[in-house]
Amino acid sequence: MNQNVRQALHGLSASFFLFLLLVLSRPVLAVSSEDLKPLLTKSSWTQLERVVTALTEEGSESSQQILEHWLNGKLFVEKKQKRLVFAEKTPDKQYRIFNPFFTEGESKGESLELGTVKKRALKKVRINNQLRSAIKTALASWDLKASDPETRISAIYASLKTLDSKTLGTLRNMRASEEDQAVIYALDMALALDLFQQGSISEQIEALEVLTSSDNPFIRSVLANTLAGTENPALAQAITTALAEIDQRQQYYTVAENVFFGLSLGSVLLLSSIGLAITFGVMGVINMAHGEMMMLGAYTTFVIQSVFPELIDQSLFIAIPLAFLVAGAAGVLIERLVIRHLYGRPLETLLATFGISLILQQAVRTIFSPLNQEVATPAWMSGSWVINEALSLTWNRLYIVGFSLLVFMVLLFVMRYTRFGLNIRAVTQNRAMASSMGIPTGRVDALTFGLGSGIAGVAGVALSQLTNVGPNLGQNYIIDSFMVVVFGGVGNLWGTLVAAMGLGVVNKFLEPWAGAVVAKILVLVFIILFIQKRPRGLFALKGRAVEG
Amino acid sequence: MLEVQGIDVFYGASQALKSVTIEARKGKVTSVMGRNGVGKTTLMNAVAGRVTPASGKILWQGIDIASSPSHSRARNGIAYVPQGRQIFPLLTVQENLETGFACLPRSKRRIDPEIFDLFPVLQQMRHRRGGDLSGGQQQQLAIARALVTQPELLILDEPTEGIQPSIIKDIQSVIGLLRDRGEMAILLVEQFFEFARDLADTFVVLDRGEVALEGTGNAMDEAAVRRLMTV
Amino acid sequence: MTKGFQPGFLTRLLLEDRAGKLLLSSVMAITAVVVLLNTLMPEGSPLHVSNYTVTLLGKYLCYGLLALALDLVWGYCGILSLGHGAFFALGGYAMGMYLMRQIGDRGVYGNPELPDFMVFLNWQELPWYWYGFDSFAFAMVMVALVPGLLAFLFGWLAFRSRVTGVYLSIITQALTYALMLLFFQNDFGFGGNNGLTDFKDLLGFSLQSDSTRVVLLISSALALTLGYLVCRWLVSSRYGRVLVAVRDAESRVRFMGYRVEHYKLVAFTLSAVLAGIAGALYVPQVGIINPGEFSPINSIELVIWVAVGGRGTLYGAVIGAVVVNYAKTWFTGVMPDAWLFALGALFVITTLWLPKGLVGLYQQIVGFITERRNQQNNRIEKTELVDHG
Amino acid sequence: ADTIKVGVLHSLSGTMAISETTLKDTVLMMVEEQNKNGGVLGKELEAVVVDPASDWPLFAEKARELLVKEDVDVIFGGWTSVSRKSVLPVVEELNGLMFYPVQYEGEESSKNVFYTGAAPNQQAIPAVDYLMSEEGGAVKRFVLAGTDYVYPRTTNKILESYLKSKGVKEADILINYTPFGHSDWQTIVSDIKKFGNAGKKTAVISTINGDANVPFYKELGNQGVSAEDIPVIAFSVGEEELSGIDTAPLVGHLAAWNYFMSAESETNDEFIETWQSFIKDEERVSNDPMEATYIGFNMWVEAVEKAGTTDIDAVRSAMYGITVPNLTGGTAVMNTNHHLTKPVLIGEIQDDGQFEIVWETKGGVIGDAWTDFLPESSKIVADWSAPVQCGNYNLATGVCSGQNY
Amino acid sequence: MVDKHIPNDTLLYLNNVTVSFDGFRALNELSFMVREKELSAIIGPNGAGKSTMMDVVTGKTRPDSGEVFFHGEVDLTRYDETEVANMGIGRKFQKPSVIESLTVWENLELALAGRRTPFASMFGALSSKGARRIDEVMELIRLSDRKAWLGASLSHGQKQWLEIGMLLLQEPELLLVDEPAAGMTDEETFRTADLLRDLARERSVVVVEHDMAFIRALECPVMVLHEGSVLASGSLDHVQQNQKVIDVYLGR
Ligand SMILES: Nc1ncnc2c1ncn2[C@@H]1O[C@H](COP(=O)(O)OP(=O)(O)OP(=O)(O)O)[C@@H](O)[C@H]1O
Ligand SMILES: Nc1ncnc2c1ncn2[C@@H]1O[C@H](COP(=O)(O)OP(=O)(O)OP(=O)(O)O)[C@@H](O)[C@H]1O
Ligand SMILES: CC(C)C[C@H](N)C(=O)O
Ligand SMILES: [Mg+2]
Ligand SMILES: [Mg+2]
Repeated sequence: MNQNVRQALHGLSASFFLFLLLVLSRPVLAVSSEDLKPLLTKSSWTQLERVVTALTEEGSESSQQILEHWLNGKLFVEKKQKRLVFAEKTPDKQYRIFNPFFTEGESKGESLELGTVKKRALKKVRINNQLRSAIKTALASWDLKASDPETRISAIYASLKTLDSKTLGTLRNMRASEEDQAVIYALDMALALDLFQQGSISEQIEALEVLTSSDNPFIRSVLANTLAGTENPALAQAITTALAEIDQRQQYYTVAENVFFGLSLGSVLLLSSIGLAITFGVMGVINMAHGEMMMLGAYTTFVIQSVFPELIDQSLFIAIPLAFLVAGAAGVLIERLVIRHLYGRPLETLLATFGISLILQQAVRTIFSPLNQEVATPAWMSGSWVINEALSLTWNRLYIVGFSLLVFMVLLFVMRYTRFGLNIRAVTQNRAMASSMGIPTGRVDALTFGLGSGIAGVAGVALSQLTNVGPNLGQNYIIDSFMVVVFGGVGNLWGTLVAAMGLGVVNKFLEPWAGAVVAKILVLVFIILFIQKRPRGLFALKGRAVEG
Repeated sequence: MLEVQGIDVFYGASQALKSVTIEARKGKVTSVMGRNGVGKTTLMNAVAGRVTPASGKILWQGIDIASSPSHSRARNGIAYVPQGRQIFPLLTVQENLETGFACLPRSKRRIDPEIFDLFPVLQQMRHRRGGDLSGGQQQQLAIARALVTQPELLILDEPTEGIQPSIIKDIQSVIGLLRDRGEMAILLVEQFFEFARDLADTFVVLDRGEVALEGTGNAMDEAAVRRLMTV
Repeated sequence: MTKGFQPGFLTRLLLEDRAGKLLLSSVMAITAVVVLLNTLMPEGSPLHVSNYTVTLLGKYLCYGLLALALDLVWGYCGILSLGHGAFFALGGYAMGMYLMRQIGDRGVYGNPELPDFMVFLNWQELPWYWYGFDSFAFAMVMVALVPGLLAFLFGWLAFRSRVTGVYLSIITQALTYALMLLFFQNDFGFGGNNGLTDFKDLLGFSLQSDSTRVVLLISSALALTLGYLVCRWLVSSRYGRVLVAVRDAESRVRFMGYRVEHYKLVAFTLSAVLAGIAGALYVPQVGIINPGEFSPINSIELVIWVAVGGRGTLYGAVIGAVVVNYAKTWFTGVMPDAWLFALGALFVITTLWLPKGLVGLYQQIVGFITERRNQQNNRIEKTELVDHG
Repeated sequence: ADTIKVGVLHSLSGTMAISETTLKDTVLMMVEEQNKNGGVLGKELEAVVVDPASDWPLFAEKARELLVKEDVDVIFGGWTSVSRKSVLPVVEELNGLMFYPVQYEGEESSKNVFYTGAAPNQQAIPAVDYLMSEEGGAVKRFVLAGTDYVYPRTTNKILESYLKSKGVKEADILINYTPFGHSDWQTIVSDIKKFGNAGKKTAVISTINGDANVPFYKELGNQGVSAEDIPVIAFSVGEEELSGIDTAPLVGHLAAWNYFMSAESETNDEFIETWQSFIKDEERVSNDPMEATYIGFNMWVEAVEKAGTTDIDAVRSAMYGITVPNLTGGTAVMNTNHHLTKPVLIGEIQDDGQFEIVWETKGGVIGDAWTDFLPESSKIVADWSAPVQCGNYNLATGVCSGQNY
Repeated sequence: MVDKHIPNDTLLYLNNVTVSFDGFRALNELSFMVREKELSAIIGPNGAGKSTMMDVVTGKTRPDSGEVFFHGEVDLTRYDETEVANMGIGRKFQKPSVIESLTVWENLELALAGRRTPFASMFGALSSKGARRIDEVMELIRLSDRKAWLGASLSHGQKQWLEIGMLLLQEPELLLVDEPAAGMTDEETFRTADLLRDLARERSVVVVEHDMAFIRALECPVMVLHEGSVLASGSLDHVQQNQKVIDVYLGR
């Protein structure tokens, strides 16, 4: 399926323009209205499938559009007039409808839009997965002509499953004129696959040489199936070698993928614990409300998206600073009202912040309802970066890995090289003395707690892209966060980084082998045993400075 | 410069200072003496802003600062070398010194090389963590750190405790030097009698939270003071 | 001071512990009143105490014993265990296993060999670790042994490696978390998420009968009393003073020649055993044990009970457990939508205004009176914390 | 008493509040509506709400509180099976009456509980039938992914044996369990992709619970697992769960329920309207457990009217055979095994967070307390009418085991 | 025996002990010995390694190389603090460390020599002899009237005394005393010196101090430590003449 077109159609305004373009340039449709009739009535899936076939065979761009709209849930029947329309949702929950056909001689242009109607007036043309898959296959034949090479490539791969003579003809023609190397490669694969499926033994073996370099899972499955069915030892031998080579590559990809999964899990751990590394690690507040600060950040994202529904793509850039401010302000408030009275009594901060966390959770339940809220993923963060047919990395995770490192660096810089950082460290080590050195301890405390909370808020923005935005968000991360900070060595930012990434990777390498549950248990046992070896965490501060 | 007028300090129900009055002048050393537990540290803490007197005034350059927080006193030129050093253990020596910058305007934020002349060992250990230094080294760091703030009043609480003799002498001469420059007033708490006597322009002996004896340095009656300092 | 075991040491113990005396007598008195009013008063009489109250009280007392166990290690030895719920749950599971075995062939599938949850998941035979739980005596040994042994092993490792402070806290948390995941697993053979339920009887007495319930309540009260006395005796012996010393200055105690890790280990193990006993008494009264009891949040809440009551006093822990749980019961009933606000506020307020917990308030009042009475008493408490450095 | 008390035992805080709060509101709405229609037996209904806080033992305590202290005549409550298991001994001991509105693993039929959610044969089995059918994609390979606890384990055991009876090979079944609240699905989704790439049509049957679903579906979307390639059919994902996700990338994935909000019937439209105005939110969705609550409540009202009293035993006998309209246009029947007869629907996720109903059973399916697909359970039936009068009657031995009264 | 030059009455023998922290050598091939029932003093600049030396002897710090022999045969570097303490080595810290939330009496009780296992302290009763010992010591350190005071409420000097009292009750064979006179008034300082001299009649005592008057009052041999090794030793008068000692330590 044409990934790009589909994605573009998701954005409201963008899709509208594209839509107009398509509509305006569309030729007359040559399918009989009898063929389309099942669309208008309640008809069986088989009948509907026949419509797809008819439209595919007709082959015009107009049919393509009908199929595309059908696939994207934009093909409706207007109940009253019993006619087929394309419909587009407007922001006020009405539908603008368009005429998908136009008769010869009719003037093009505005007349295409048929007006705006209520949802009740329309009935969506039904679709299920069978149809979807049929339509997608059908659309692939159009995509072969697309101007964008990426689209062509995916169309070629999509056509592998149904390599009939017609498609093959198209592919051969394409191969003759194609200039893009990547497309040529894909075409060669398709042709080789055909050769492999249809040819003689020697041709099959010949085709194998080409196919060996492919990472396409379908090709691999064809090879495997043929191997199971063949009686020819030479072919079997050749396939076995080819499969071994493919699987060898697969293994590398799996390792690469696992590393990435690990880092990405690690970056989530890092984000969720780095704020705690400040409030707990540096300030010594056993901050049970840390998770709720993340929750505030996530809800900030939600609020931004609901206030500016048209800015989904930009929403995160607004949400990040805002979440920092919101959670940071909450942190400052908590510090001034409660924590301030508890310095020197670290254990009691546990009690108070636990109380605060209960209050915050319930407050969110009361204000936003106990349900999860929907936070949309911007287009640029959806989908994945396809490195090859077998290896692709999801964009959202990639961005989050980068983002977590960025946050880490900034924080490290602040703590190490700025006066504010120095003041924070001085105050947390000896409050009275810091004051005697002229450092306004109250302000530094409040700002430090605010900084830690603010970072938690920023982490919440990132988490909103991965998981539930609900009142329990914080609870789900708090235990892991403490685990990471302590494992890394309290008060050591590098420790937090290494602990987060390390635990992430270890977990992800254990998971395929032991299963998610046991992997998690093993990681916990590992932490317990590791602490025996290094009782002050991974990057323990040493020396009398600590003991003294 | 500094006038402490009749302050009372309580710890809970017990009174640690009873109507104590002392003063410190620019270019002079005021020595505060007395046995263990008579309230010397408490008095210094009151001046530095760590405890709040229940009554009485603390006039600093004519203004009553009895209720202002310690960081604003520090910014107004009162520097404190507390008993027990109170180094920031995890900051490096350099960073410990830099904490003093909080008192200074941006343009003056540098460490006077003279400080390293006074305490060469600090130069050597500049990048070691304060907490790792030996006791005597920490004491030197504490004094140096106070000097970074370029104070007008320097409070030293038992600066010789745990210090090797040669450095005691150094400290003694540093204090003398600072006094002779005439830029700051110095309040010195000391149990080491000779040290206190040699430096004192004026002296105060506390007993059970009260001023028991006071006078100018050269008029100090050693026998009387020593009596007050034994049990 | 204490001269160890001697006749009459119990009386002396209590004589020196006025608050403890008060606590134990109130526990006894309340239990007695509840029991009497429940059994003697006819139902419908305004004086009748319902079996709801009986089980509720029983549950609180089990929590009290659990809190007591935690206070022994946290309040006196400075070991902040964030995993004590695990020992409680293990004791509970041991009891639950016995109760499951008691069902015999009265389970829904009528299988005399296997508990119901094993039957429908196609287990063929009883796993070895279920052997022996048919016997009450064996089960009771396990109630103490399993948590005790786990605590011993865990403590032996951790204390020997000198894991202290938050590091210790976090690994105890990791312990309970790992156990939770383990018990959630259906394959582990403890009923997974649903845990062990559908208990029928205990030593042949139906768990649904009021008299069994009353007996369980009395047992809980006795267990709490005994547990309290044991802990009190411990902390007022020289052993207890060593514990306090370890809490305040661990390394100093080492230089005095005490094996700090052994001291900690004994306290930790004993505490785990007490927690296990509390769990064992709890299970038949609430009728279910499931992995939720291992959840780290439960253990954190437990710490909070102790803190609310007042750490390092023993009786404070018991009071904290009862008060917080009563508040929870009460709030969830009267303000189901807003009770978390109330509970949260309770925690914040306690910390801000009652730094020594509820009993701190009591101590302040008593202290004030005795101070008046005896001006010479100089046991002043440091109010301000010394700066480190 | 001059009112009839209705206990509401749903978590309003803690992990399950996300799901259960809605059901509390549903009961409150039903009570309000009933009172508008004159109450029951001429008496006003009074809802007594407590919060068991997602804490299982607390469920037992609160149930006892409702029955002993508040003296309620019926309890609507529970979501997770463990909460029901916890309440069970209490309602049995005190002879209370409870309606449990959520799909569950079956293997239970208590005299004091009416199960208005789906039993496995009302969800899982039809779902597999659909997937294996031509229009469901003729699936040959199955991933059974679930949260590691009793409901998924049991359902998967049942499915495994059902699939094998249908000729699916061991190698074509992949079973995967994850912890509660699992949030990092990268590895598993990637494994699913690999499993599904082997050539045979593959589907995922998901018994993943609650909170873990959102990250699971987000990962599915991002890794590009599309419904045409590898459809995922879920038993615990309804409109409410979807309201927390951007469903655009998930269009076409499936769920099996007895009710979808998109069902076209007048009662449904009416119900949704009342609900949205009750909750004061035009966007608020409805879901299957709400329908189960709705059915249970109406059945109880009818049974009380029929019995002319709220006396538990009388109401219970009156319950058997009672029919009330369900929201999808048919009627629900309460059987003597305390489970309902209701239709099973398969829906596909749409980009507006709704389900499009793509398949439904012809007529209702009778809820089966004891599944026929596990050897031990198949011997057991529940029938609370004479002559059996028991929830666990063993056909082989003729014994009724496991009763607590 | 390690070395034939070691006299028979040697109690403690440090042999080439080196300790370094992050590359910094706090002790540099330090060797010296302490005889039985001998009082000796160690002086030396701040940071010379005096406290570190005590850390090594008492098992707190493991040296990078070198051995510490006790009674000629036991290598103390292989034992931990507790074991070293139980062999009969007591230590007073530079920073007074008493148990703050126990009373004076309880502090002393814990220090009283006896079996130290948990069970012994649970069931073992305090003998009347032990109680008498405690009372005696309390008298000696002049804290009899403070018997029930909490450690926390003592003044600096009183804490020093209490700690010395605790060491006495521990009845060690070797007593390491780090800066006992710090924060004491002159009078107290001399009393401390008397006490230490008394103690040395039955055991070995090693004292670290910076107060020359105090050292003089001890009337014992002195060793000067500098940069982790011995710079000079002999009588106080002797080392005071040493030019290097004057340069690095005493000053002019
Ligand atoms: N934080 C405190 N809480 C209660 N009492 C205190 C506190 N700090 C000091 N005291 C008491 O106040 C009195 C004065 O103490 P202070 O520290 O001022 O004595 P000092 O003269 O400096 O003694 P030293 O020479 O030992 O340093 C002492 O009796 C001491 O016990
Ligand atoms: N843990 C450590 N890490 C780094 N350096 C250390 C550590 N412990 C001690 N040092 C360094 O080792 C040297 C010796 O310290 P030590 O405390 O033994 O000196 P000291 O002789 O006792 O001095 P003082 O008389 O001042 O107490 C000092 O320079 C100190 O900075
Ligand atoms: C599927 C779940 C949401 C509910 C189910 N009854 C349970 O076990 O807990
Ligand atoms: Mg002082
Ligand atoms: Mg030293």
